[in-house]
Amino acid sequence: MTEVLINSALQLVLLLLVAPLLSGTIKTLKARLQMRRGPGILQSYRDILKLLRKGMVIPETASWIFSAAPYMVFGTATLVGLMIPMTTTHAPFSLFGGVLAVVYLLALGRFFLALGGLDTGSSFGGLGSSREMTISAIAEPAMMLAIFTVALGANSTNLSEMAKVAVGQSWRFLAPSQMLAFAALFIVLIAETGRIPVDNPATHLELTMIHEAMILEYSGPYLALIEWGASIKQLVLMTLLVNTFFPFGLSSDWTLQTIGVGLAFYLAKLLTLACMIVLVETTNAKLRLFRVPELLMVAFILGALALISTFLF
Amino acid sequence: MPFVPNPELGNRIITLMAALVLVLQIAAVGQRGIVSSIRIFAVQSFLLGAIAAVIAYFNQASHIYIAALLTVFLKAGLLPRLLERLVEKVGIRREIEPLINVPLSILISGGLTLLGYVVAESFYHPEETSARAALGHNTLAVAIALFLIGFFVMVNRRKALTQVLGLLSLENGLFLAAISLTYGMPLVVEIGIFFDVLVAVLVLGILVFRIGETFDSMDVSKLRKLRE
Amino acid sequence: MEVVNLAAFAILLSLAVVLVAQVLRSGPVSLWDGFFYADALSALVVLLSAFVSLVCSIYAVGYFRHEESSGVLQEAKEVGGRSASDKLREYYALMPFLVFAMTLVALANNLGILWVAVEGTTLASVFLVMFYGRETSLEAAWKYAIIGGVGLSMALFGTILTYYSAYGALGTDTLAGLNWSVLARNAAQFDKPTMRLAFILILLGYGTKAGIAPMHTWKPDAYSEAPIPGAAILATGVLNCALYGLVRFYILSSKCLGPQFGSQLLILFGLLSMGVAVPFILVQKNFRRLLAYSSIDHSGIMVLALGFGGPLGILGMLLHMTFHSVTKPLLFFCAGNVQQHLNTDLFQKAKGGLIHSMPLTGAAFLMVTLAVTGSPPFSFFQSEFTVLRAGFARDHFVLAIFFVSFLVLIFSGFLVHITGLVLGEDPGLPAADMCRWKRYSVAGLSLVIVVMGFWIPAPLFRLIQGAVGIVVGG
Amino acid sequence: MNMLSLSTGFALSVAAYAAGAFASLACWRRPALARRICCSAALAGAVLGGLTSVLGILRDTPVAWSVPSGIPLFAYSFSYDALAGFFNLALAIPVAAVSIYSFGYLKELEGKRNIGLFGFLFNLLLLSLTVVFTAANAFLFLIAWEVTALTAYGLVTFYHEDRETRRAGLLYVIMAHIDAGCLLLGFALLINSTGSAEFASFRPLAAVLNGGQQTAAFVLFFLGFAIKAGVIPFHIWLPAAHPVAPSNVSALLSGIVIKTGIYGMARIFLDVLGGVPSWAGLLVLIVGVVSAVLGVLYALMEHDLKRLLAYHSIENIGIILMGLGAALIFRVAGHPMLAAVALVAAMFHTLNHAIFKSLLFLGAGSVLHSTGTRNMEEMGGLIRPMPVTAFCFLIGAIAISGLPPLNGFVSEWLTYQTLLAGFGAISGLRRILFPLAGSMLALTGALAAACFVKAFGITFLALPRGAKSRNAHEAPRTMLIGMGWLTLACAALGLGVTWFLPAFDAMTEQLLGQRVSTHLVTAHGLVLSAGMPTSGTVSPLVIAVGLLVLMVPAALLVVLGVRRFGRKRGPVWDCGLPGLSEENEYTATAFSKALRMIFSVLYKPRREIQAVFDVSPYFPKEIHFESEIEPTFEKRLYAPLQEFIFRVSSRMRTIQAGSIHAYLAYIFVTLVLLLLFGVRK
Repeated sequence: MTEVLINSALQLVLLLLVAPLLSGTIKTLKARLQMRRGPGILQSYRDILKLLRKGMVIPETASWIFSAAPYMVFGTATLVGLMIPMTTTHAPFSLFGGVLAVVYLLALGRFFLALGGLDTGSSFGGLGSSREMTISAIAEPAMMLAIFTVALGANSTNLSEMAKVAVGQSWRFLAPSQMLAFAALFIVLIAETGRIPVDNPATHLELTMIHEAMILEYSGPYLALIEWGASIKQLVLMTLLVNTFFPFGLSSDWTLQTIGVGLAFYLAKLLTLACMIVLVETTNAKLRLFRVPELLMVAFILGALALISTFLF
Repeated sequence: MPFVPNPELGNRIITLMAALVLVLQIAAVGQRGIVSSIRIFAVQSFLLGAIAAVIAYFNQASHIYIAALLTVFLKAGLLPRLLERLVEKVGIRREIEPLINVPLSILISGGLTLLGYVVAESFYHPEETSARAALGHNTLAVAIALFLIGFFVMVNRRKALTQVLGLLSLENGLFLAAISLTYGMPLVVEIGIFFDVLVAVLVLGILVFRIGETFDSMDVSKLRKLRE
Repeated sequence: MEVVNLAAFAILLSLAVVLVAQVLRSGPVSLWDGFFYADALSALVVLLSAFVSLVCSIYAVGYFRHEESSGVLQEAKEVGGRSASDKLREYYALMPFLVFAMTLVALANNLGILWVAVEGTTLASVFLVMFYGRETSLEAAWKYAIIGGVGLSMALFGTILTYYSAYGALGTDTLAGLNWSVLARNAAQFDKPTMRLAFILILLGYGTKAGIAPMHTWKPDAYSEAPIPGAAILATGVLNCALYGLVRFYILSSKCLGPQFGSQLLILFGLLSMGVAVPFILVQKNFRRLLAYSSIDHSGIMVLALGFGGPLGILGMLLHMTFHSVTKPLLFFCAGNVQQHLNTDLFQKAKGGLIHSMPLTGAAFLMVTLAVTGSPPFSFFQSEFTVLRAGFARDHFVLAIFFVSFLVLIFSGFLVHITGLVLGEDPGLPAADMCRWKRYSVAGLSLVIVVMGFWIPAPLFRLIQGAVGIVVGG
Repeated sequence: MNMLSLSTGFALSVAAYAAGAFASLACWRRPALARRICCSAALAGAVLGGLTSVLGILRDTPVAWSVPSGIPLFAYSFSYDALAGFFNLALAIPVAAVSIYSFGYLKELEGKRNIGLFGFLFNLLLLSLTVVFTAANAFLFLIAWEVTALTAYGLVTFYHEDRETRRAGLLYVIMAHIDAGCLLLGFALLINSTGSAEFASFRPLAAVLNGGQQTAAFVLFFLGFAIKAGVIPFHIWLPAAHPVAPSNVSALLSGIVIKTGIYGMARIFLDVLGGVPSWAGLLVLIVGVVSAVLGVLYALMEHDLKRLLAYHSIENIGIILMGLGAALIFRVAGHPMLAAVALVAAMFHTLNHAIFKSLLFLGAGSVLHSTGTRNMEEMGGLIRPMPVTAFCFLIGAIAISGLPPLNGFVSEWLTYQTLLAGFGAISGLRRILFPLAGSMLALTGALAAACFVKAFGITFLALPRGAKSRNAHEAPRTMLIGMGWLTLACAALGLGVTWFLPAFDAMTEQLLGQRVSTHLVTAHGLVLSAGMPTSGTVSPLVIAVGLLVLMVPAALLVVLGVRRFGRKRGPVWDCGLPGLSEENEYTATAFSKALRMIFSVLYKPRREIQAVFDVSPYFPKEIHFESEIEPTFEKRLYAPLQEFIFRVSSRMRTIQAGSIHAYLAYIFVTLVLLLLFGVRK
C-alpha cells in the first residue's frame, strides 16, 4: 500500500514536471529546425505560471459545466499518467486500469472539454467541439487495433503486464506486426495531440483550429489547467508509444541506479520521438479537415495489417 | 306365363333415348330464340320422363314411375309453362349473341361430350357384366355430358332466362344419372329434390322478373356494379 | 314478430344444449328409425347454429328498429313494392325458415335430405340478399342464386354418385341407402373410382356454398347486400352447414380411398382460398366486402385444417369453426353500427376517428379485428396454432410458412383498414344512437370473446373432441 | 420456504399489475384516481417483482410451477430460474422509476386523455412482460409475447389523433406480428419434434433435431427475436415508434421491451436449444457489430431528441449482441469459462442499458414536458431552468457513452475483454473478427460520446434557441425522484460492480455450468479483472476516487489564483458583432456536419440553401437551409417490398371484376380440370 503511494507520488511529480518540459522542447526543436531562435524549452513552465497568476473571465452564458471541464481534463490526464509505466515496469495504478481505461479516461476528459466548448454559446466553441469529437472518434478504431496488436501479444490489456512481456523479449519490436502497429499508433498520436498535419496548436484561425477553438473562452488558472492537462496527455501518449514498443531500460526492481538508468533511457526515447514529431510537423502542411479521415483510414489499415501479420509471421 | 321384359331390349331403348336427349341438348346450345329453347327443354324433360318409365317397366322398380310422372308433370309441363309466361311478362323473346359464337359453342359441346365419355370410362368394370353396369356405362356418359353442356350454356349465354334454362338442363343430367345408375334415389329424397328444383325455379323466376323490370334488360352480363 | 323470433331461438338454443348433454351422456341419438341422427359432430353444428341465430336475432331487433326510424326500409319500398312493416315481416318470416334448414342440415341422417336442407338455406338466403331490393342487391342475389344453384347441383351429382358407389356394396334402394349411419359403417367396400369422382363433385359443390376459392366469387356481393344480421348468419351458420356436409363426405372418402386423396385437394383449395383473400384484404375500399373476404380466408383455414387431417388438424378445424361462429357475428355487428352511423360502407367516405362518436363500437371493432386475425390472447390463436402443428405433423413445412405469412398479411391489411376507420382525430360527428339491443349484443358478445380467449367450457371441449373422434376414427 | 416465497412473490406482483390494470380501467371517469391507481399499482408490482427477482437470481435451481388454464390445450406453466430472475430485475428497476415518474408526468394528461385506458394498457404491458420472462410453455410464451406487442401498440398510438403516430404504431405492430409469426413457426417446429409445448421437454433437443431442422429453428428464432430487439436491418419500426409514445412509455419500450428479444435469444439459444452451430454465433456477432455502428451513425444525424435516443437503443442492442454472439461461439468451441464471461458482459450491458436508457428517456420526457418540443434545434440553455434534470441526463449520457467510472464503461470493458480473449481462444482465420469487432466497438463508443456531447450540449447548454425553451421550468418532484433513482443505479452499478457480479453466478451456472464472479474479482473485491490470469484489470471505484483526489490540488491552484487575482463574468467573444444571440449559436445539424460529410457514402445527404439577398451579394437578408439524409433501409429495402406487394394485389383484384360469366367460368374450368384429375388412374 505504502509503496504504491510513494511510487505514485514520484510518478506524479515526474508527470507534472516532464510534461511541460516536453512540449517546450518540441516547440524549441521545431523553431530550430525552422531556423528560428524559439522560446526556449522552459517556455511552457512560464506560460503555466503566468496563467495561474492571472484573473479569469467566465462567459456570461456559461454554466457549471464550463468550470468543471478544466478539472476533468487535468484530473483524467494525470490519473492516466499514473496507469502507464514510465521508468519502471510497475506503473503505480496499473492494477486499477489498463490500456482500455487509459483510452476511455482520456475520452472522458475530451467529453467534458467539448461540453465546455459548447457551453460558451459562441460558434467557435461548437465548431471546435464538433471537430474534436469527430476526429477523435475516427481515430479511435485505429488506436484500438494498434493497441490490441500489442495487447494480444502480451495477452493482457494491463500496461505493466505488457511492459513486462516487452522487456522479456526486447527485440520483438523488429517484428513487422510491431512496426505496423507503431506506425498506426504514431499517426493516431499526431491526431490525438492535435499536431500538424491534423491540427495546428499554434494557430487561432477559425477555419483551421480545432483544440484552440474549443478552449477559446478559457482564461487564467482554468486555461493553465487545460494546457497543463493537454501537455500531460501528450506525454502520456508518447510514453505509451515508446514504452510498449521500445521497452529498453525499463527497470523492473526498485534499486536506485536501475531507476536512474530507466529515467535516462526514458528521456532519451521521448527525445527521439519528439524529434520524429517535429520532423513530421515541419515537413508537412496542415491537411484540410476532410482529408484527415483518409490519413486515419491509413492508420486503421496499418493497424489491421499489424493484427493480421501477428499470425502470419 | 307372364311376359318377362328383356332388359337387353330395355337398355337399347334407353341408350337410344339418352342419345336423343344429348342431341337435343346440343341443339339447345345452338338455339337462338328463347321460347324455342324452352320448348326444346320441355321435350328433353319429356324424354327423360319416358326413360324413367322404361326403366321402371323393365326392372319392376315401381317407385320410379312416380319419379317419371313427376318429371313429365313438372319439367315437361309446369316449368316450361311458367317460363313462357315469364317471357310474355318481360317481353323479351330473342337471345342476343352468346359470348362464344354458335359453331364454336357446338364444337365445345362435342368436346364436353367426349369428356363425359372419358370420365364414364373410368367407372366401367368389364368384369361385372350385369345389364345395369352396361347401362350405367352408357347413360352416365350422357348424364355427365348433359351436366357439362348445361353448365357451358350458363357460362355462355347472356340472358338471365337462358341461364336458368341451362341450370335446368344441367339438373336433367343429374336426373338421368340418378335413375339410370341406381334406378332412382330413395323416394323421399326424390320428392325433396323435385320440390327443391321447383322452388329454385320459382325463386329464379322471381329474380328474373325483378331484374327484367328493374334494369329493363335481361342481359346479366350488364350486372357489373358489384366489383372490386 | 321480434318477440316470436327471440323466444323461438332462445328455445332452440336451450334444446340444442339439451341435445348436447344427451349426446355427451349417451353417444349418438337417432329418431324416427334413423331419419334424424345426431352424433357429437351434428350436435356441435346445431349448437353453433342455434347460438348464432339467437345472437343475430337480438342484434336484429336494434338494427331493424334503426333501419325503420332512419327510413332505409321506406327506400326499399319503391323497388320491393311493399311497405316497411312488410319488409320486416318478410325478414322475421325468412329467418326461422333459414334456421330450420340449418338445423335440419345437421340433424338429417340421410345425405339426400342433407342436400335438400342445404338447398333450403340457399333459397331462404337469396331473399335475404335481395332484401333491400336495390339494383345492387338484385345483382348480388342473382349471382348468389345462379352460382349457388350450380354448386348445389354439383353437390347433388356427388351425392348421387356416392349412392351409386355404395349401391354395389349395400344393394338396397330403401331409404336407408343414403343414411349416414349405414354408409359410414361399410364405406370401405364402396366402388373406388366412383367415390373419387363423387368426392370431387361434393368438394366443388359444398365448397361453393362454403365460399372456397375459386367458387367464392358470390360471397362479397351477397354479404355486402344482405341486412347485417342475415349476413352474419350467412357467414357463420350457413358456412358451418356447408363445411359440415363436406366433412361428412370427407369421412366417407377417407374411409373408402384413404385420407391421401381428399387431403391433397382440400389442402390445395384451402391454401388457395387464403391466398385469394389476401390481396382483396390488403387493398379494399368497402368494409363490408372486407368482412366477406375475411370469411373466405377463414373457410380456407378450416378446409386446410381438414386437409392436414389427423387428430390435430380436425381438432384445429372444429375449434376454428366454434371460435369463428362466436367471433364473426361481432365483426358484422360493429360494421353494421358503423354503416348505420355513417350511412356508407366505404372507407374513404368515413373520415376516421369513429372512436370519438361511437366509443363502444369502436373499441369492440378494434378488439374483434385483433381477435379475428388470430392474434393472441384471443381464441383464434389456439385453433390456428393447432392447425399449424397439424401441418408440421404432416411435414408440410413450406405450406406452414405460406399459412403463417398469409395470416400476417391479412392481419396487416385488416389492422391498417380498421385502425384507419376507428382511430384518428375527431371528425365532429354526433354521438351515435345505440339502442340497448345493439349495445347489449355488442358488449355481451365482446365479453364472450374475451372470456373464450382464456376459458373454454369443459363440456364444449369434450363435445369437440367427440366430434374429432368421429371424423378421425369413428 | 424459498421457493414458496418466490412463487408467491411472483403471483403477488402479477396480481398487483392485474389489479392496477382493471381498477384503473374501471374508474376511467375519475382521472386523478385512475392515475394514482395506475402508478401505485405499477410501483407495487415493480417492488414485489424486484424482491422476487432477487430471490430468483440467487437460487441455483429453477423453481417450476404450473397453473391449470381454462384452455384444455395447455397449462400455464412457469419456471423461475436465474435468467428469468435477472430479466425481472432488469424490468423492476426501471419500472419502479417510471411509475414514480408517471405520478407527475400523467398529471397534465388528466381530463385531456383517458388515463384509465392508459393505466390498463400500462399495467397489462408490465404484466405480460413479467410473464414473458417466466413462461415455461410455448403457448403461454407466445400469448404473453403478443400481449406485450399489442399493449405496447396501444400505448404507442396513445395520441392516435396524430397521423405520424398512427403510422408508427401500425409499423410497429405489423413488424411485431411478423416476428410473432417467425416464433410461431419456430415453436411449432420444436413442438413437432418433441410432442409437447413445455420448454422443459425441449431441453434434450439439440440431439433430436437434424441439421436442417437446427438451421431452420435458429433462423426462425433469430429473425423473430432480432425484429423484436430492433436489430438492423429490422430496426425501421423502432425509431418510428419509440419517439411518438408518451415519454414514460418510451422509457419502458427502449429500456426493457426490446430486451425481450435478447431474453428470447438467451433462453432459446443457450438454454432450450443448448447451443447453436458456430456459424450462427458468428452471424449474431457480425449482426451486432453492424447494428452498433450503423445505429450510432444514424443517431448522430438526428436532432429529434427522442429519435436520437431510439437509435442509440439499436446501437446498444448491437453491443449486447456482440457479447451474446461471443458467448455462443465460445460455447460451441468448448470454452465454457469464456462463454460465461461473455454472457456476463452481454447481460450486464442489458441491465445497464435498461437503466440508463430509461433515465435518458425520462430526462427527454421532462424536457418535452416543459418545452413542448422534441426538436433540439429549439432547445438550449435548459441547464439553468431545470438543473436536476440536466444533471441526471448528464450522468445518463456519460453512462451510455461508456465512459468511466459508470456502469456503461464496465459492461463495455467486459465486452472488450471477451473479444480480446476470443482471439486467443478461437482457431483459424475467423478469429481476426474478434479484434476487428473490438475496434468497431471502440468506434461505436467514440461516436456515441460525440453524439451525447451534441445531445447534452445542444439541449442543455449555451443560450435558449427559441421561446419554447426560454420559458422552460423544472419538472415536478415525483419525476425528479424517478430520474434520481435511476441516476443512483447508474453510479452504483458502475462503482460497486464487483459486489454485484455474484448476481450472475447462478445464471451462468445454469446456462453454461460455470461460476465466474470469483474469477472476475481480485484485490479483495476492489478490482474487476477479466477472468483470465494477468489478462487485464480495472477498478471503477479507484478511478472515481483517484479523479476526485487529483482534482483537489488543481482546485487549490484555481482557488488561490481566483482569491488573489479575481474572476469576473464577461461577454463571449462575438467577432465584434453586436452581441451574441441565438442566431450565431452552433446547432445540432452543424455539430454533426463533419461526420455527415465523412460518412456521406452511407448517408447520401441532400441539402438545399436558398439565400435572399438584400443589397449586397455578401450579406444575405435571410437564408433557408434544409438538409436531410437518405433513410437507406426504408428506401432500398422496405418501400420496394411494400410497393411490390401492393402492385401484385391490385393486379389480382381484376379476378373479381363483377362478371357472372367469368365467375361461372372459374368453376367450370375447375370442374373440368378436377374431373380429368379424378379419372387418371
